[in-house]
Amino acid sequence: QTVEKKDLKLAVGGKPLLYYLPLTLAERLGYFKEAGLNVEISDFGGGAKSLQALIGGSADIVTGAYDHTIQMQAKGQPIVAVTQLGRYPGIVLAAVKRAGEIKSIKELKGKKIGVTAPGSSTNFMVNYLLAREGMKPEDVSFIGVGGGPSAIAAIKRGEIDAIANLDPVISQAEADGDIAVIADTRTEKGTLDVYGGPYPAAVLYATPAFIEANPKTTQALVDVFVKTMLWLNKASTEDVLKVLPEEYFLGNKTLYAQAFEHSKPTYSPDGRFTQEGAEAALKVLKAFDPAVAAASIDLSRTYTNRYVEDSLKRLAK
Amino acid sequence: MAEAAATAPALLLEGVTCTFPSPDGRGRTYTAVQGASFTVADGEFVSIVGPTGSGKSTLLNVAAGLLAPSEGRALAFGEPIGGINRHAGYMFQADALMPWKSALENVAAGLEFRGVPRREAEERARPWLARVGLERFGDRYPHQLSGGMRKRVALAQTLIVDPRIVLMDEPFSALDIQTRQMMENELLDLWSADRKSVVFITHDLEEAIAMSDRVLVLSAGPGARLIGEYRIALERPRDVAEIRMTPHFLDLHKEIWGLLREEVLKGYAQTRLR
Amino acid sequence: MAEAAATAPALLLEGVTCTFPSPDGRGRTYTAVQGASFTVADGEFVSIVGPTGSGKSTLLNVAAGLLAPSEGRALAFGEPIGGINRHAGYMFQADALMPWKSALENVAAGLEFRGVPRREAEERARPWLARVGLERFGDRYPHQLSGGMRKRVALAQTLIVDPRIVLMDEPFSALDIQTRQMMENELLDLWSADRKSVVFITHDLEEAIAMSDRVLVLSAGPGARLIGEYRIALERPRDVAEIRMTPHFLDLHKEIWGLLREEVLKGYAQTRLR
Amino acid sequence: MAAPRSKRLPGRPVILLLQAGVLVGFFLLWHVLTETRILSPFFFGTPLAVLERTVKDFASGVIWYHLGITLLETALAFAIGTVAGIAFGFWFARAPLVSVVFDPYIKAVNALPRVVLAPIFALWLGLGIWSKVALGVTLVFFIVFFNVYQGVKEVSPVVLANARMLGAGSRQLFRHVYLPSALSWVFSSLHTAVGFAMVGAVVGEYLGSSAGLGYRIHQAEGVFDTVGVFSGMLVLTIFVVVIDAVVTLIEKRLLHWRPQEAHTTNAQG
Amino acid sequence: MAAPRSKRLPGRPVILLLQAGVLVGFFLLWHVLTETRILSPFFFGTPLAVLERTVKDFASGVIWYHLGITLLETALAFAIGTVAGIAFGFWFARAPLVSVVFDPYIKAVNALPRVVLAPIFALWLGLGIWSKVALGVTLVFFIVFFNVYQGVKEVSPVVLANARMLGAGSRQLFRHVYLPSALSWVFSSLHTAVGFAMVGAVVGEYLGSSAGLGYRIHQAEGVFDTVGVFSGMLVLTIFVVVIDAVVTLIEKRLLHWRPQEAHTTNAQG
Ligand SMILES: Nc1ncnc2c1ncn2[C@@H]1O[C@H](COP(=O)(O)OP(=O)(O)OP(=O)(O)O)[C@@H](O)[C@H]1O
Ligand SMILES: Nc1ncnc2c1ncn2[C@@H]1O[C@H](COP(=O)(O)OP(=O)(O)OP(=O)(O)O)[C@@H](O)[C@H]1O
Ligand SMILES: [Mg+2]
Ligand SMILES: [Mg+2]
Repeated sequence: QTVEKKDLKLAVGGKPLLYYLPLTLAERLGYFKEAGLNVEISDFGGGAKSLQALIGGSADIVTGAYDHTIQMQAKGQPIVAVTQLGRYPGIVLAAVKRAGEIKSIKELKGKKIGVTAPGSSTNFMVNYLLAREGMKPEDVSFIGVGGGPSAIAAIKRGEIDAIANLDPVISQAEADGDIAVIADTRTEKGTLDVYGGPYPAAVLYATPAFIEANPKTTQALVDVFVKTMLWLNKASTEDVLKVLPEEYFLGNKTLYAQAFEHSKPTYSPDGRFTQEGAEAALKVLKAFDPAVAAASIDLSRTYTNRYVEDSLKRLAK
Repeated sequence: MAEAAATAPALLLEGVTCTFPSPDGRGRTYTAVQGASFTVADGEFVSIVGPTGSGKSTLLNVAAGLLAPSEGRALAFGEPIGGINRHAGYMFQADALMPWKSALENVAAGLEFRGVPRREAEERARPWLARVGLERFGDRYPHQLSGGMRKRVALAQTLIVDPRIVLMDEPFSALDIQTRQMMENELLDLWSADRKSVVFITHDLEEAIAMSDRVLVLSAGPGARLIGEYRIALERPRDVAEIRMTPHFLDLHKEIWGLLREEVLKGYAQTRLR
Repeated sequence: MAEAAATAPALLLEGVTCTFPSPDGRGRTYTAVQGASFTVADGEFVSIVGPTGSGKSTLLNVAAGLLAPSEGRALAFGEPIGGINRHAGYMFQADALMPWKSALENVAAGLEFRGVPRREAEERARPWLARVGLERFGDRYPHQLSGGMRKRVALAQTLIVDPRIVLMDEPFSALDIQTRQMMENELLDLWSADRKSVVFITHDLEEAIAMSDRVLVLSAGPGARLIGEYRIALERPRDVAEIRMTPHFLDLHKEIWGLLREEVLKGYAQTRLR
Repeated sequence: MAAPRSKRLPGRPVILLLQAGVLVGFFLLWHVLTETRILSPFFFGTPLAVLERTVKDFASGVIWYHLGITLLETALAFAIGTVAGIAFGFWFARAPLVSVVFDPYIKAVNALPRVVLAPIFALWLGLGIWSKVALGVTLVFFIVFFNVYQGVKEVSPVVLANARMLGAGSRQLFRHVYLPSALSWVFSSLHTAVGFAMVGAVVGEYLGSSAGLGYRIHQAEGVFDTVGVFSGMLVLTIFVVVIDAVVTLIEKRLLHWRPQEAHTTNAQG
Repeated sequence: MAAPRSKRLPGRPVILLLQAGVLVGFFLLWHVLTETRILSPFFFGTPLAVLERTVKDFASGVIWYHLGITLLETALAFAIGTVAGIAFGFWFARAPLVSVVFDPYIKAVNALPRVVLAPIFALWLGLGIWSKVALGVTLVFFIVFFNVYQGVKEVSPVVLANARMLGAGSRQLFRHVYLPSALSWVFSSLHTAVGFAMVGAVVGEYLGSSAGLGYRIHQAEGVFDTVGVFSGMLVLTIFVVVIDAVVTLIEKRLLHWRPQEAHTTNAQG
């Protein structure tokens, strides 16, 4: 099988994040090479920047949040998700212990909540939870704390009363005993509790133009990721740690293992999208992104299961 | 045009008035020179004497094209001086050597600016340095030279490019008398060889008389005017040391001195408190 | 200590040799002054004459404590000069006014540095400006003054702080003769009033003789030495203009002149090509 | 001693007109390029939308709070960085041993990427304005420092020696010689530093904060609101130009002694 | 005309010793503070671990590739920014109308937060080294530009007039007067600019790249590998010091004419 385009530029916003673990696994397992692809992975400071690289044409494909596909359709810049890497967002809302006891969403009123960045999915998640309790985003104040050591610093200084963040920040803070979880979308139950359905997280997306022009390449890429998802589904923690580059747990290996175990359920078992997941995402975005609210979104153009199904047919033998 | 230039004087200043804005940029202005008119014929050696601060350097700046007069006009060889006076070489009163060039490079600069290759320019600069008695100091930077040495470098720097008009602002005041006389003779030699026009500012009246065809006397400022003009009818070639003893010289000296002395005292009385 | 200071000379230079590193930092060095020794008694007025570039300014820098000699020692009132010579005021050969201060502020600076409040310092500076004939130019910045005016500001600046030793490097060379004589007389008045020690560099031998108690003659460089010392036994107070006509003056002038002339020619021959 | 400007500058109104012309030209170019899709509006917004948004933000007043915070941070970063830069610059220039020994370290610290330091600042100084100020200070300080250091070294040796002979102690040398002499260096660095102070503040906000223009820009970027991003930058630049005008005003006042090309009044030349 | 240094500097070995002392002291302090948990090792790493990691990275050779890329970007940003800064600085200083009209815009552009511009650079220049170079250039350019602009204006009017009277055309004025006179300004700005060139490169990598030290630092930060972050910064600073030493060397050569405090040989004073 020959692909149209061998040399590909893939953009990602924070490669070492557990959110994008399948990408690193695919790379380390050598699946790209096996498929005859030469993928250069560029790592960006955030999901928004990797998306911009795609729109600007400097990247061919992106592993990023599914939300982007809806947001971009609203902006008239269609992009299509071709396979899913994560089925639960993995966002955790937790109370910072130093700042006092917070058990329910209602108690957040008037508090300072740390999110990775204003306008990010962590921000939307909190917004959504607030809305369910009949509160408005203005009832709390959001502080962007980033997704790295600066988030830990904010927790340690007690500058925020609650935090909505991802792993490994959450696992680190949990391990230090600094936070108490309020809502956890790393599990099916937590995700259903929050969103009322599965919520697609990390996906592989590209522009329709790219997919149209390079169907074989797209298929090959999807093959790689589906194969990775299947591998991950069966792998043990040790298997995964063995594959990953050493740098990833130079900070603290046990922490990394812990964080991985927490996150394991979030990975999609097979790469398939579901319509309810897409609808959940749209519902959330409509509530808080004015551009999305104003647009009429055709969800069927935001994702396609075509390539996944094809892959599964061949791979799940 | 060429004819006009041939008959036109090398320098012609007519009714030149120079008014400076006041130090703080507004308020009172200061008129240094008022209605000065004089000509310098082609090949003539003219000295300007006058009390300190009267406006001699200001006049030279006008002649060099570095300063546009508030009123009046300045012509070089019949053409109005707009911007730099391309016919003139100017030896400044203040230190004006390029501090980043050695003495030799400073002397060679004018040639280099005229497109002479660096090597050749420096070769041609060497005899000039020797002429001003500094051949062993070619590699010194200006700050490594004594005050008098810097002046001599500036002299060579100005003369090497062979300007048709030479403007000199107190060129020899930092030199001892002997060196000074040598330089004076050197200058006269050069001048008589190809009859440049020279405007020469000095505080040494004897020097002015000994060197010049004509001596102009500037009154004390503010509003300095030209108040005297003396034709020096001493025969040439002259030796500046010997000529000082001739009776004609002494007469002239006495006459100009009297005028000058009065001027200075007047100017001094104007500015002095007690 | 106080006794020692009372009997010790104001300045004592002993075997002072000044060798400068070569321009490029390595290679040949240049010895400007070689083994110069002289004293200046308390209250004495000493002039130094010598060919240009011989090392007069260098000696003054040593006396001011601005330059440490390569060999020999320098004492002021019996104490070795380490760092700045606190007893001395120094009028530099080059322009040394602070360009960001007006003439008045420049004159007042020394007082301000000594802790006099700004207002008072300027009040006290005003008569000094008048003394040098610049009372109407107090608000000018140095670049707005003529060369001679800047020199006069520097003179007032140096003298206002009333130093016990006054070092002057060609203070009057940029002035016309009349202004110059006034300044000379002014300086002599001041000097005779409280008998400072003065070291005075000039190229004008007449000036040197007219002003001084003693004239030192420096030989031509490199390795300039003190080759002559003349006591000027003219009565005081003197008027610099009148004294030039006395026979004793003329004798002295002739004598020193002869020595100097020879020196200059020698030095010139050393450095000159043709 | 005197060099007339080859051409006299036109009057103030003409200059303002030309400046406005440049601005209008720029917006026009932007408009045409985005209208014709040569530049994608997704990345560059459109000038009309940006202007409209900016006006709306000011009219509705929401921007003032954020602007106030950013300006406060900028001012603090600028002030602290400048004072520290001047103080250290002078100290280093006057203490050769200190300067020689610390020289490589100063340069090394200058090369640290500030973005990476943000978590440490956040840890030490919290998420409030001070961590942003710190970021700005680390940018401003070095620019000012190096220029002051050089400026002090460029002091004319003769003028310096003269002041010393006049009895100036090291304090007075500082006030009467080093400082005025180095002032043009200081101001040159301040013109760069103003911009960098603002950059520091905004980047700090961008990396983590709850208010300020950087926060707003980041927020707009998060929802791919290019118009919001550019509107934020527009507001930024307007205010930096204002601050810089103040610096220039002070500069003109303090450096009025500067020898300029001499000129006479009413010269026709 | 001559001011001896109040104290002579000690010899080169002593200075190197002192510098090493400062370094050791710094590491010791760091060690003690992290050992005693006054500074949390989570945020500050420990010096031993950082040194060990750095040595290991060099020994295993993985760092060379990334270092090479970063150095290339730095060098390019430095070179382009410097040349452009000098060229524009001179042009603006010599064309007063241009400078007066564009002045506010230059200052405005200087205040744009580069972090926000990163996507636009990526859009125009791709994800390779050039978008990082562009980021560095926007930092370096302004620093050099403002200093050159000021430096040209500081040229002594007398020296300038002299050169013009000697017949220097505008090209020669540039080469023989403006350039040498402004050189100390240029070098002062270069010392700052070297650091900022590296900052630009690293921040560019940090914001989006597939290689380079900034990339490595970003990766390390993402997995809370503080030691890796600091090791990256250590490597950075070492190399910036090396580059700066080269600049200093060139500076010494080009500015050897500079009037220094006069001194005699073998002076005991
Ligand atoms: N740029 C300027 N701004 C204001 N005033 C000036 C400027 N240049 C010169 N002047 C004033 O003009 C007058 C004449 O100055 P000029 O330098 O021509 O004198 P001068 O005759 O050369 O004196 P000197 O013999 O002392 O050199 C002085 O009073 C001076 O203060
Ligand atoms: N910093 C320096 N480096 C090297 N050589 C120097 C330095 N300063 C002075 N010289 C040299 O020392 C010699 C004496 O200089 P000095 O300035 O003392 O002469 P001077 O007697 O004052 O001459 P003038 O009458 O011309 O002022 C000169 O040859 C000069 O080149
Ligand atoms: Mg003059
Ligand atoms: Mg001298």
